[in-house]
Amino acid sequence: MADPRYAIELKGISKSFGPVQANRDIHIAVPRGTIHGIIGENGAGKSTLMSILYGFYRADSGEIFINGKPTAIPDSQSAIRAGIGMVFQHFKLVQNFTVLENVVLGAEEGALLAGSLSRARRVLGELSREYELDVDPDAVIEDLSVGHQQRVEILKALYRQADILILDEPTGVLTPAEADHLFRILKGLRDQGKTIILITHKLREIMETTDNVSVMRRGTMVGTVRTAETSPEELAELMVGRKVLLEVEKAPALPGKVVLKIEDLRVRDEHGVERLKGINLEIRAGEILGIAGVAGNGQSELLEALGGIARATGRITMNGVELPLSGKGADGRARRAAGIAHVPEDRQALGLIMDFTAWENVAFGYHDAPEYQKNALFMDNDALRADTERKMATFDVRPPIPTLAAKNFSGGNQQKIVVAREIERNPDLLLVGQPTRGVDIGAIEFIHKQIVALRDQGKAILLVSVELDEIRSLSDRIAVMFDGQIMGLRDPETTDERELGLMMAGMTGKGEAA
Amino acid sequence: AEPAIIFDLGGKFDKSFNEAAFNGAERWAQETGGTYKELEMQDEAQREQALRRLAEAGSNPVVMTGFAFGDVLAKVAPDFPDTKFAIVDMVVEQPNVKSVVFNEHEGSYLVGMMAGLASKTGTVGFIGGMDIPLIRKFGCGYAQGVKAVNPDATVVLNMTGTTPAAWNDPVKGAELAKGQKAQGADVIYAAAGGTGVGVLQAAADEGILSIGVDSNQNYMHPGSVLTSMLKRVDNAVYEAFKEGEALTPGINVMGLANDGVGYAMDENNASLVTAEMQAAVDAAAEKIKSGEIVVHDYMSDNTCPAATF
Amino acid sequence: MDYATLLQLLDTTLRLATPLLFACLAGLYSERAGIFDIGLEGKMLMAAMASASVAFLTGSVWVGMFAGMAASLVLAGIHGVASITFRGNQLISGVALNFVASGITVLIAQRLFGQGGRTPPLAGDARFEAITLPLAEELRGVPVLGPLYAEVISGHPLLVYVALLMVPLTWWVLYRTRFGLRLRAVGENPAAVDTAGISVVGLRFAAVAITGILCGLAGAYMATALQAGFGREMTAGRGYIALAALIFAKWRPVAALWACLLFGFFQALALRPDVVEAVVQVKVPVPFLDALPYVLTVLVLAGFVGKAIPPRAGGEPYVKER
Amino acid sequence: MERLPKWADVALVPLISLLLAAIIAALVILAIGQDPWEALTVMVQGSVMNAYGWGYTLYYASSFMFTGLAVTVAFHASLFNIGGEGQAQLGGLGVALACLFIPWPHWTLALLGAATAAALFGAAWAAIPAYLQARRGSHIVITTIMFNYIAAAVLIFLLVDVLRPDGQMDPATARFPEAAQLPTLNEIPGFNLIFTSNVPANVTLFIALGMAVVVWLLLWRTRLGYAIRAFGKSEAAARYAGISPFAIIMVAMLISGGLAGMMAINNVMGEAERLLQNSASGAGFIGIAVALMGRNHPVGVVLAALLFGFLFQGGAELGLWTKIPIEMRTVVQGLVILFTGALDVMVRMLLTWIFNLFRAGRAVKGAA
Ligand SMILES: Nc1ncnc2c1ncn2[C@@H]1O[C@H](COP(=O)(O)OP(=O)(O)OP(=O)(O)O)[C@@H](O)[C@H]1O
Ligand SMILES: Nc1ncnc2c1ncn2[C@@H]1O[C@H](COP(=O)(O)OP(=O)(O)OP(=O)(O)O)[C@@H](O)[C@H]1O
Ligand SMILES: [Mg+2]
Ligand SMILES: [Mg+2]
Repeated sequence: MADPRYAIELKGISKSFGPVQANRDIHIAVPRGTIHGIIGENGAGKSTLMSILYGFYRADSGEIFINGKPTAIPDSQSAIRAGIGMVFQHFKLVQNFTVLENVVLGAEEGALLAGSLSRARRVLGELSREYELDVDPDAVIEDLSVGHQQRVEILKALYRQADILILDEPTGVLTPAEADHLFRILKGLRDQGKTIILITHKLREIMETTDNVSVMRRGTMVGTVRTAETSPEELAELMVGRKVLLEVEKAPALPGKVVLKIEDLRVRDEHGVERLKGINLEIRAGEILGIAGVAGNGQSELLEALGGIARATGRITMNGVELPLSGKGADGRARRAAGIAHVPEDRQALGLIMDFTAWENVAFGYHDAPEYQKNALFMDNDALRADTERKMATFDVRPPIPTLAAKNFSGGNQQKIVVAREIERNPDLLLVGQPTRGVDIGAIEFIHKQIVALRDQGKAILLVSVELDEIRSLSDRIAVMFDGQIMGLRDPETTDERELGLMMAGMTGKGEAA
Repeated sequence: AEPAIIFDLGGKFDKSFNEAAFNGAERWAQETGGTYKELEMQDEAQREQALRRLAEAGSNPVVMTGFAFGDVLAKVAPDFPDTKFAIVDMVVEQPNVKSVVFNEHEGSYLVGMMAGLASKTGTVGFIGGMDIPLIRKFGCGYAQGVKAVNPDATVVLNMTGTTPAAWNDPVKGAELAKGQKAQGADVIYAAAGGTGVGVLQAAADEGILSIGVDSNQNYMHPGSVLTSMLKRVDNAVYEAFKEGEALTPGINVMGLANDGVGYAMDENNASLVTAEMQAAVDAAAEKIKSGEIVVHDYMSDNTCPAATF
Repeated sequence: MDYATLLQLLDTTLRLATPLLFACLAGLYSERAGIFDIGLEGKMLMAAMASASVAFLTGSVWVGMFAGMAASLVLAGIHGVASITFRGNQLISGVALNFVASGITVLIAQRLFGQGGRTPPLAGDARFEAITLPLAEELRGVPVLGPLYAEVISGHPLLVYVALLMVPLTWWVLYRTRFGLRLRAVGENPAAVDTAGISVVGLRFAAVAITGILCGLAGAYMATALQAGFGREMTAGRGYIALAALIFAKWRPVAALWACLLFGFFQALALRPDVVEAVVQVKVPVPFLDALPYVLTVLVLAGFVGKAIPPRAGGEPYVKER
Repeated sequence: MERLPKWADVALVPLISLLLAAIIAALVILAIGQDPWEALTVMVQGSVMNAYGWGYTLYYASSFMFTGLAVTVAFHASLFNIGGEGQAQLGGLGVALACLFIPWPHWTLALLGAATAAALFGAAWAAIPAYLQARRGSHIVITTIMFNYIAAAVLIFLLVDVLRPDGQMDPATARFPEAAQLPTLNEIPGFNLIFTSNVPANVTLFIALGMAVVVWLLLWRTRLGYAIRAFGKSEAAARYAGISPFAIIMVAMLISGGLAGMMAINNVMGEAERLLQNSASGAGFIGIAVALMGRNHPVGVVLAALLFGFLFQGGAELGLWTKIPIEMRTVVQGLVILFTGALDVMVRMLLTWIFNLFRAGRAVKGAA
């Protein structure tokens, strides 16, 4: 029998997606009336675990206890009935509905709306007062800021009388002020006796808000500690694990002239939210500039703006020539012509056409390159295949079959194809995003070597990675990004993981908030 | 060889033009015990294939209803010199083609008179199918007949459309009829193939009189269909089938004089047509046969003395 | 154009707008739930054939009407299975079912009656008769409004009034009931519905079924009220015009009424080129009048007449993800 | 659950879909009181058992190759072009204008000129929906449907009020001059040994086959084809690669419309030898079925076009020699589209299930 003091107790939860084991024998106990943090690297299995708890996925094995009672949660309806509410990273709101309608949806009483709506209006008023969750019940969601939308999600859960509230990376999309407000709300909820599970990558938030914290790594639960008895440093260590710190053999950098100069670069997303807030950077020939940061702090936008995918404002100068940031000439093709190669963060969505063969993918972005043309009319597919075979040999892509579809290679080998394609172009500037995400140790080493070799040929490299180890071992200079801005530049020789981690969490290296 | 017949768009059960042809073929089949091939057109572009396929398969003679076959027949007939063809409503000058055309203006004149006599409002209507000279010929004869008995009468003329779809658009027929009723018409003559079904229906719904065309349509709404202008397409088909492979090529004009056109009387409209009306119309018919009255044929010069299109 | 002609035109407009309105509201339910349906045409056709056939065989227009709804529901069910259960391409499914309906209606009618794919003409109780509204004759004398009431408003078959009533009813269902709220939500963001613990599949099937029923009424009206029987392809593209009207109305019920009346008015005008000519003083070719609804729809789609934003999840099969 | 092998996906899935469609069609024939076997016999007899039947089967197939290829090219850019019908009719207008108003010295030149006109007119008719999709996001499926209706209206107007010769009653243009008429197969040396009587299949057949090769080369051998396919697979990735979505949507639709338009040289120039109303006779829609059935590959399209040519000619024979109405072929066409295009997931699940049964059976045997 489980302990009724725990709002939630999970015993031996396992879940795999095909070959990927997302959760492996997870045990966790969350005492009632506490805020419980869960941290872990990308892909550690946090969201999967919570989705199991909310009935979105079914665990392959394991048991769930709610308030000490064994509870089956085959679907979201059951989770709601068990008093669980979830605020997803991507909100599940109907954009053109009012707040009231969103709150009522699925929790109506009776076939007619009028009664439900007026009751909801009353209850919402009470909840708002009680938890400082003021939102206009008649506002339409799409007119609300992200922070307010999130409050609606919380209200939705509370309206369903949730006692247990799960928030998956709630602050990824919030401004610091909004995040602070959220944490005040969460503390208020806890003080009213609710139990809260908070998933976040930001150590500062864990330290300031939670009572206990669990750390996940690669599908397993590494441990649970009382927040008061731990430190950001310890958590970072638990989270990252005692991985072999890859020693990349590289000679000291010999930086040359400035290849790329970035001035006041700004990018807005489709909702008009500013994701890059004025970036200024210089990248020199013969150096690797690493961008460290937690995912979602503008690194992707930086790469996309430089790679010609996202529209931006500001000024970028490549080898002394200004490149347009929007309109004509601001596309991937023009950037490649200007000598910029790009290994995108998401190889499957951007870097490769998964249904294309390997050799077709080797031409991706370069299909009009002269050496791939037979004549004015036709592409030289034979040459392409030969070239692919060569690249596959050089980069040890397995299996070395140019006619195999990209989707049939493993993640690591897919990445090698992309890296081979971009590096072999011999670009003046290489943009690399997450070059080794999901790639095995051997391949990591290989890809790192290639990047360093390119640097040693006097090329400029901009490296974006969420892996601190990778940033530290590869970069000649490190810029830390937080909330669309550069927090500062550090020398990898003189900085340490702790300082970088704190900067990534929005604090300056000296431990103060930014 | 087996004879064959091809019905035009609208289909053999259009209650009107094609159905008349169908009845002729059936009559032949019943009288002789013979069998025949039949085909209904669905689509403009199939005409040539239909003709060729029947000729190729050995049908003889091949009879087709509708002017629209004219162009195609002129192209196909020379390819099958041993097959005889007959076409209704169009003249195709080929050595193996018999062309049957009708004096529709004469029959229309008679029913026009009847409409003029039956109308209480002094306004009568005409709803044509596809707007082509052939149908104007109907309308023009009709208007002349109306004016002959009531020179002050108003004739409201509408055409259903400009494409063959106009032969089979009962909705539009019904709406046009309702429109004409609103303009005061209390007798409406439909010369529109399958579209006429809608006209007759609307007239019955609205409590006014209608006049059918081609086949005897009096039975469709007893007490509402004043009469029908008979165009003996059935006779034309029957004759062609009976002649068989010995079909005599050339042009065959069917008018009042040789019973090619006329008007229908039966128990369904007996109560609507008075003896005086019938006497007047019959008298006019005799005069037309004798040449004493000449009904103007719109197609002879594309003008009409009694109506403007 | 005199008043009598105008009344005549409006009378025709109402008659011709009715099937558009049924079909348009039918499409509204489906598309509001996120299932695109270009198969309105096929469902109407199927219902027209079934209702006319059964009405003729039983002599009862009511039995015929229900048969029409049932036939339309069968096609709606197939569309549901293809696009909801098997997450197939909704557009292709709609196109396919239109073809099937176009052919199979003729096959069945031919098999039943042997009259070239038509049903025999319906008469008497096998057909919806026009209803004279109370006081129509008495009020006829009242200037302007009297004739309007007697000529345009009164004197239509029952289904015309049912269609008109469907507009406020649909509005009420959509905006005032739990079902309506969920229906609108599932077309905008099925994930929101799913996480709220409601079955996306169930809701979508319900919407598709309503579409089937309303298309059934549209077809039954065509065959047993507007006309007296079924004929091949008798819906003549009305399903597509209804779709156009739906876009024009931006997927809103009251606007759908106006859009259908507008398109019905165009159809009425196309029937009376003489009136058009009298009004605009030039001979307007009938094909241009026929094409007007389509041209307008393209303009709406292009955003020249206000942007039409379809339900956000429209056309996309729902796949569960976080 | 294991995946299907590629050969099964490419060949077996369409065949099973076809089989399912055929089974349902047979049931329909049974339900209307006719004999499916007899129907099949009549269809086969009349369409592929003699030269005359082939003359028609190939004629229809030529049209369907064009429209099928048109749908294919658009599909590869993930655009669903339902507007083939309207584009083909406009192509017919181009052919008619070229044939009627230019005095061609020889049919070869006339063919070249008419084909160009047909492609241009068809492409122009596709250009507006393409532009609206690319720039304003108007759904191409709806706009192309609307353009089908608008095309029909435009053609009726032109045929009735502008191009119809004086004194002619049916809405059609005059017959094209002798020099603008294409040789049919029975007029081509060599082929006339097989085709002894006048058949509608004409030199356009070779152009259609040629276009299949051209489309194959375009899609799999040229930079443009590469860009079209990449865009069709992933718009986001195409942006990364610097492929302009606007350019691809426009170009793919122009090619698609051009191909649909070129169909007119078969039916308008090669067969009718004048422009009729509704000249495309639904071939634009059949192109959808052909492309789906042919798995959007030119080789598949050619085979599927032959199949549909057979269905079309066989269906016409049904109307002639049996009591099964000619509408049967519309039903079959709808069923094929339904099973290959909308229920493909079901067919695939079915096949996968069967395959797994097989595998399990083998595993059990292996263990024993
Ligand atoms: N639906 C799915 N199908 C296949 N694999 C999945 C699916 N969902 C998650 N995974 C895999 O399961 C693993 C755990 O993913 P999960 O999203 O739970 O990680 P996470 O800890 O939430 O990561 P992040 O911090 O990036 O959100 C990953 O390897 C992921 O690729
Ligand atoms: N979508 C797919 N379709 C077909 N085969 C696949 C697919 N994904 C993976 N495979 C096959 O399964 C194998 C294992 O893939 P997986 O991505 O799990 O490899 P991995 O062990 O993670 O390798 P790596 O470390 O290189 O990423 C691959 O080598 C590939 O052949
Ligand atoms: Mg996650
Ligand atoms: Mg992997």
